[in-house]
Amino acid sequence: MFKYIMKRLCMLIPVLIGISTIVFLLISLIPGDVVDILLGTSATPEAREALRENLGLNKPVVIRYFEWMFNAIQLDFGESIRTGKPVIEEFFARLPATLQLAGLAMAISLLIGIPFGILAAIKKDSWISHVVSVVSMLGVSIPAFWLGTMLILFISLQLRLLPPGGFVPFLENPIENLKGMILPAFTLGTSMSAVVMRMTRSAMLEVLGQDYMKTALAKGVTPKLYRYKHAFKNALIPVLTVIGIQIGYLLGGAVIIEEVFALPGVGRLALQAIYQRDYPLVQVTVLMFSLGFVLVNLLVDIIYAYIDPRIRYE
Amino acid sequence: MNPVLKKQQTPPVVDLNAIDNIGEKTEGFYKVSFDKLRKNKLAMFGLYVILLNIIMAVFAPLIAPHDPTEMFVKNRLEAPSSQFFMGTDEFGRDIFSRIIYGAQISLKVGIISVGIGIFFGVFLGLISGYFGKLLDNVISRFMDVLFSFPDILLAIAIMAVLGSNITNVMIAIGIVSIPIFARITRSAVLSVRESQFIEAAKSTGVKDIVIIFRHILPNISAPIIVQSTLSLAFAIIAEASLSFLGLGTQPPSPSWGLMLNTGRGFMETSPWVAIFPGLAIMITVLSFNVLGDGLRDALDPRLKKD
Amino acid sequence: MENLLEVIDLKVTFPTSKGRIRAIDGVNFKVKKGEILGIVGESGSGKSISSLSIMGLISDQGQVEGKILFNDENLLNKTEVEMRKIRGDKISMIFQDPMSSLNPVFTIGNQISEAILLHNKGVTKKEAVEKTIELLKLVGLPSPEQRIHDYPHKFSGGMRQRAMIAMALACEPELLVADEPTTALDVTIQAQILELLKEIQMKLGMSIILITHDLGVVAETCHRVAVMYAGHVVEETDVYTLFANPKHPYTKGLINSLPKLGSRERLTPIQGQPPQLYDDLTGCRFASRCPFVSAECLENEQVIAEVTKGHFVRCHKEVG
Amino acid sequence: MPTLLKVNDLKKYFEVNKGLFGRQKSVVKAVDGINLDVIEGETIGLVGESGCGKSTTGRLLLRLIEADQGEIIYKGQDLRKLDNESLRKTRKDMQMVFQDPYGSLNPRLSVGEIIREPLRTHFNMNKEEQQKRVKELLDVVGLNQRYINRYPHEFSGGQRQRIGIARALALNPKLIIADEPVAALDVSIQAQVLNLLKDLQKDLNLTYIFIAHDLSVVQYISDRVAVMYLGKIVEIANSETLYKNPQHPYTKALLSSIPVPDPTVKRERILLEGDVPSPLNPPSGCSFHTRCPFAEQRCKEETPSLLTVADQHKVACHLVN
Repeated sequence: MFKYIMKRLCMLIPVLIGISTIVFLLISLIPGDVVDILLGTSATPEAREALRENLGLNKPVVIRYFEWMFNAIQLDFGESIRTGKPVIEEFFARLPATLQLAGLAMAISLLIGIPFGILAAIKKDSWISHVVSVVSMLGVSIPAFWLGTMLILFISLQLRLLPPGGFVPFLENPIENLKGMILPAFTLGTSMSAVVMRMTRSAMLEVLGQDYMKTALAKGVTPKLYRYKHAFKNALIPVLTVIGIQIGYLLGGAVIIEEVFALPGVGRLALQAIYQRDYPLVQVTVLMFSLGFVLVNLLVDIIYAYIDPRIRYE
Repeated sequence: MNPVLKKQQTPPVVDLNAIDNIGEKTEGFYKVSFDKLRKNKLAMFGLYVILLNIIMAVFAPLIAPHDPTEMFVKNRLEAPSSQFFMGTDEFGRDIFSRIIYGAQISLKVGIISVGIGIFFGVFLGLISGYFGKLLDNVISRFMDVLFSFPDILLAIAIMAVLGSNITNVMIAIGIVSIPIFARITRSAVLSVRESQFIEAAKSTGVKDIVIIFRHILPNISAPIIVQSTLSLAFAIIAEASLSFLGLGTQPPSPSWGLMLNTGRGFMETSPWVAIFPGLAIMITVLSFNVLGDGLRDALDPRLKKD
Repeated sequence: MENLLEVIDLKVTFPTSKGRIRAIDGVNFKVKKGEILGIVGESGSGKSISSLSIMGLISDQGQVEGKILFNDENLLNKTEVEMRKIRGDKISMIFQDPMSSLNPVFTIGNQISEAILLHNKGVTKKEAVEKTIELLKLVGLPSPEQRIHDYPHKFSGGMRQRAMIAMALACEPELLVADEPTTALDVTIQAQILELLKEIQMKLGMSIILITHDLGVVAETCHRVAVMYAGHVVEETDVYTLFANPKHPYTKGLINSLPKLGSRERLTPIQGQPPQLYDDLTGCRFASRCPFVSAECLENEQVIAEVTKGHFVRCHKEVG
Repeated sequence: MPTLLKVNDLKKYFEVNKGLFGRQKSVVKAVDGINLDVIEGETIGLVGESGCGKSTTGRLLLRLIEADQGEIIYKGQDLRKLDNESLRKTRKDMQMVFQDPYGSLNPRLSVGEIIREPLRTHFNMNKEEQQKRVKELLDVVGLNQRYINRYPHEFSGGQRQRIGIARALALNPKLIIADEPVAALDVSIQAQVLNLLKDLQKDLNLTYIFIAHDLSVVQYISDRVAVMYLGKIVEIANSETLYKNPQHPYTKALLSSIPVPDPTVKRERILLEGDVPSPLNPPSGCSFHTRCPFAEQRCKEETPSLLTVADQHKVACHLVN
C-alpha cells in the first residue's frame, strides 16, 4: 500500500511540472506587449520600466521560467499588480468561502446521487428508474448560472426564503452562513449529483450482471447483503473515478456560482483578476485550482486502492 | 494464380437451417444502429430538437419576426405579447428573434470547437494508441497535464490570455475538448488493436495505414460519435458560461449566455429577459445529451447480439 | 436408492424481440442419493438453464413450468425466502469460470465463511474461520491458514475452483450442482479437480449434478448421464450403457464426432447446426441433422420413453 | 520430403516492469529456444497448457510478434532479416487461422470484403475477378455463395471459422498456422472443421502448424506432435509414437489427464501436483522438475536438451536420455 502511494506521488511530479509550465507560459503567450496592455501606451517610461521589473520581463524567458519555478516552490508567486500584496495571501484570504461551497456541493451531490443511483439500478425498469434517468439528464443539461439565477428569482426574490447571495463567515454566524450557502451549494451540486447518480446506476447494473453475483445468490445471501456488501463495494470503484473527475467541474463551476451569488471566493477573485489583467493573480488561482484537482484525484486513487485489492498489490 | 482450387469431393457441409432464412444482403452496422436509435423516443426527441435548432440557425432571417439588433425604444422591457413573443430586453430588442439568431452562435461554436477537439484529439489518440511506446508516453503525459485543469477554468484562462471574442471562444473550448477525444480514441484503439482481426490483417500483409483507416477507425467510431454529441453539449454550455462571465462573445451579439447575463439585472421586474435564453440553452444541451445517451446504447456492440 | 431430486416436465421460456425462446421444453431427469449425474450437451442445449432452474436463479423474464422435486418438495412452489435458505445449504453450486466467480474485493476466507455464517445460526466468526480452514484443507489448498487472508486475484484458476468447491461444501449440501467446473482449466488441472470432486463425493456421500460438454469427463466421473439437445433430454441411462449402446442418433453422432486418442480414423461429424428454439418448432428437434430422418420425425413431437430398464430415449425409431 | 520451414533456437522474452519506477525488470521467457523442422505437406501439432508459449511461437513464425533471437528459415532466407516489403510478400505463402471465431473477423466488413482483402493487397485483380475468386473460396470451405454480402455477426461459430479459413486460403499459401482453430467450437461442429482442414490439406497440398491445447484433437490431425512446457519443446514424435510410447513424464501426465470417453477404460492416472509455475520465474534446471514425480537432484540443476531417442523421436529429459 505504501509503495503504491509512493508510486502515485512520483507519477504526480511530471504532471505538476507540466501544469506549472503551462500556467507560466500563459503570460508569455499574451499577444502584444503586456506592459502596453496593462498601462496603456501613454504611461511614463519609468512606470513602464517598474512594471517590467515587477513582472521580470526584462530577462530572457528561460531564466524567468526557472526563477518563477524556484519561487513557486516556496509559494512565492509575486505581487498583485493592482494591490501590491503577495498574490498567495490574497488567494488564501478567499479560500474558505470556496472550500465551504465546494465541500457542501459535493456532500449534497453524494447524498443525492448515490442512494438514488442504487435505487434506480435495483428497481430497474420501474418508474423510479425512469424518473432517476430523466432527472439526471435534466441535471447535467441545466446551465448552473441559469439555475442559480432562477433560484434567486423564485426562492429569494419572490418567496423571500433565503438570501440571494453574500457571505457571512461561518465562525461569525453559523446560521446565517449556512442560510447563505444553501442555494449556491445546491446549484453547484446539481450537475454533479446527476452525474454521480447516472454512474452509480450503470456501475451497479454492470456489477449485478457479474458472475460473482451469481455465486453470491447461489450461496443464499440476503438481498441486503447482496446489494450492499457484494455489489456496492465493486460498483464504488467506477463511481469514485467519476467523483474525482467531477471535483474538477466543481472547482470550475465555483467560478461561475460565486459570480452569480456574489460570494467572496477564489473563483470570483480569479474573475476580477482577469477583468483587471492582474496576471500574477490569475496565475496563482489557476495553478492552485489545478493543484487542488490533482491532489483530490490522488486521494481518490488512494481510496480506490483501499477498496480494490487488485490495485493495492499491483 | 497457381493451383485452381478444386471443388470438394465430399459434398460441402452446408448449414441447412441458415439457407432458408437468409436474404442476399444484410444491413450494415450503421443502418442497424439507426434502426435501434429510432426506437428510442427520448433520443429521437433530442434529434428532432437539434434539427429544429439547425433549421432555426440556417433560416433565422426568414423565421425571426424582427431584426435581432433592432431597438424598439418605446417597448423596452416589455412582457411577452403577440408582438414580442418572448418580450423585449432593456434596449427594446425582441428576445424571440435574438434567441433564434443565438442558435447560430451556439451551433457554430459547438461544431467548430468540437471539430477542433475531434481533429486533434482523434489524431493524437490514434497515433499514441497504435504506435505506442515513447510517442504514446509523451502524448499521454501531455494529455494528463491538460486534464489536470478543471475544464471550464482552462477555457477561462485561455480566454484571459487570448482576449474575448467569438473566434477565441472556439479556440479555447476546442483546446479544452482535445484531451477527452485523445483519451477515448487511445483506449478504443488499444482494445481494438489486440483483436484477432487486426492480427489477421497484418498476417495477410495489409499495410499499417490501411489497417488504421479500414480496420481500426470504423471499429472505434462508436465511442467517438457518442463523445462528439456529449462534447457538443459541453461546448454550448461552455460558450454560454464564458459569455455569461463577459469573457466570451461580446455585445450586441445575441449569445444566449450574454443575454442571460444582462437579464440578471432586471430579474425582479422583467424575469423573461433571463428565463428564455436559459431555457433555450437547457433544451438544446438536453437534446444533445439524450441523443448522445441514445447513441451510446444504439452503437453498443455488446447489445448487438440479440 | 431413493431419488433426491426429480425434475418433471420442466419448461423454461424467455421472451426475445423475435418471439419466445423455448430454452427448455419438457425436461425429465432424476438424481439418486449419492450418485453423480452427468448432463451433457452442446452450447444452447439448455443444460445450464436446467441447473439454474434447480437453484431458482432464472431471471425474472424467464418463465418456469413443471416440477422440481427435492426430497419430495416442489422447489418451484417455494417462496424466495425459503429458496434462499435452501441455496448454499441443501443445494449448492459451482460455476464454469473460476476467474470471475469470486468477488474480487473480498478475501477468500471472508467469502467462504460468509456461506457458513449465513446458514448456521449461532456459529461465531471464529468458529466459521476454523471451519473455513478445515474446508480449504479438504479441497487440497496448501497452507490454508495464510491463504484465507488472500484476495482471489492472488489465486490461480485451479486454486480458485478449489476455493469455490470449498464454499459450496460449507454447509455440507445434499446436492452439488457443478456447471462446467473444469471447462476453463488446463487438462492437468482439470484432472485434479475431477479427482477432487469424486473423492469428496465418496467422503461426504452427497449427490452431484455435473454439467459438461465433454463426453470424456462424463465417462470418467459420472454414474448416470442425461444427454441434452436443443432443450430436450434425448437420452438418459447409466454411463456404461450410454457408451456401449447409445440409442439416440444425436448421442451416436456426438460420440462419432470425438477424436479418440491413438486413432486417426476420419471423424463422422453431425451435419448442420442446432435449430433456434423459437415457438414455431415442430417435430423432432434433431430432424434437420439426423441421418435417419423420416416423415414422421418432422411431424410429431417425440416423447421420452423407457426402451430397456433404466434407459430412456426420445426418438421414434427407438420407441416405435 | 523437403523441409519447408526451419526454426533454429527461437526465443522471445517479454519484459515486465515491477516495483517503483519499474526499475526491477522481470523477464517472462515466453518462448525459450525452440528448434523445429516443418516438412512440406505435413501437419505438425504444437500442444501444451496455457502459458506454454505455443501461441506465441505461432505468431513469432509469422513475425506478428518480433522474436528476440533465433532464425526462421523459409526458402533459404531468414524471415527475421527481411525488410517490411519483402516480409509482406513472403507472408503470402504463410497464413494464419485464428482461435476466436468472433474476434477474428472485422465486424464492419461483409464476408466478401473480408475474404477480398488479401486479394486486393497482393494481386492485381479487377473487381470481377476478385468477386469470382471470393465465391470460389466460399465454395471450397463449404459456405453458400449467397452469404457474400452478409456481416460476420449473422454467422455461427463454425461458419465464422470457415470464413477465416477462406481468408487464409485466398493467397494460395503453402503453410497455414492454425492457432486453436476449433477450441471455441462445439464437438459436432469441431469435427466438421477438422475434416474440412484435412480435406483442404489433401486437395491443396498445404502444410499445417496446428496449435491446440487438446491433445486428442492434435493427435487426430497431426502427423507429428511437439509437446511444449514453459516455452520449451519437451518431446516431439510421430503422432502414433507419442501416444503409444511417450517418454517425457510431462507427456505421460498430459496423456493420462485427458478424460477418455469410455467408462470401461480404467487407467492409472498420473496426477500432477500443483499448477504450472509462472513463466516469470521458471524453475531452474528442467522446468518441469517442480511437478515431476520422478525428479532427481540433477533435474534441478541442469537443463536437459532435446535429444533423439529413436527415429523421429526427441525428448528433453535427463531420465530418458
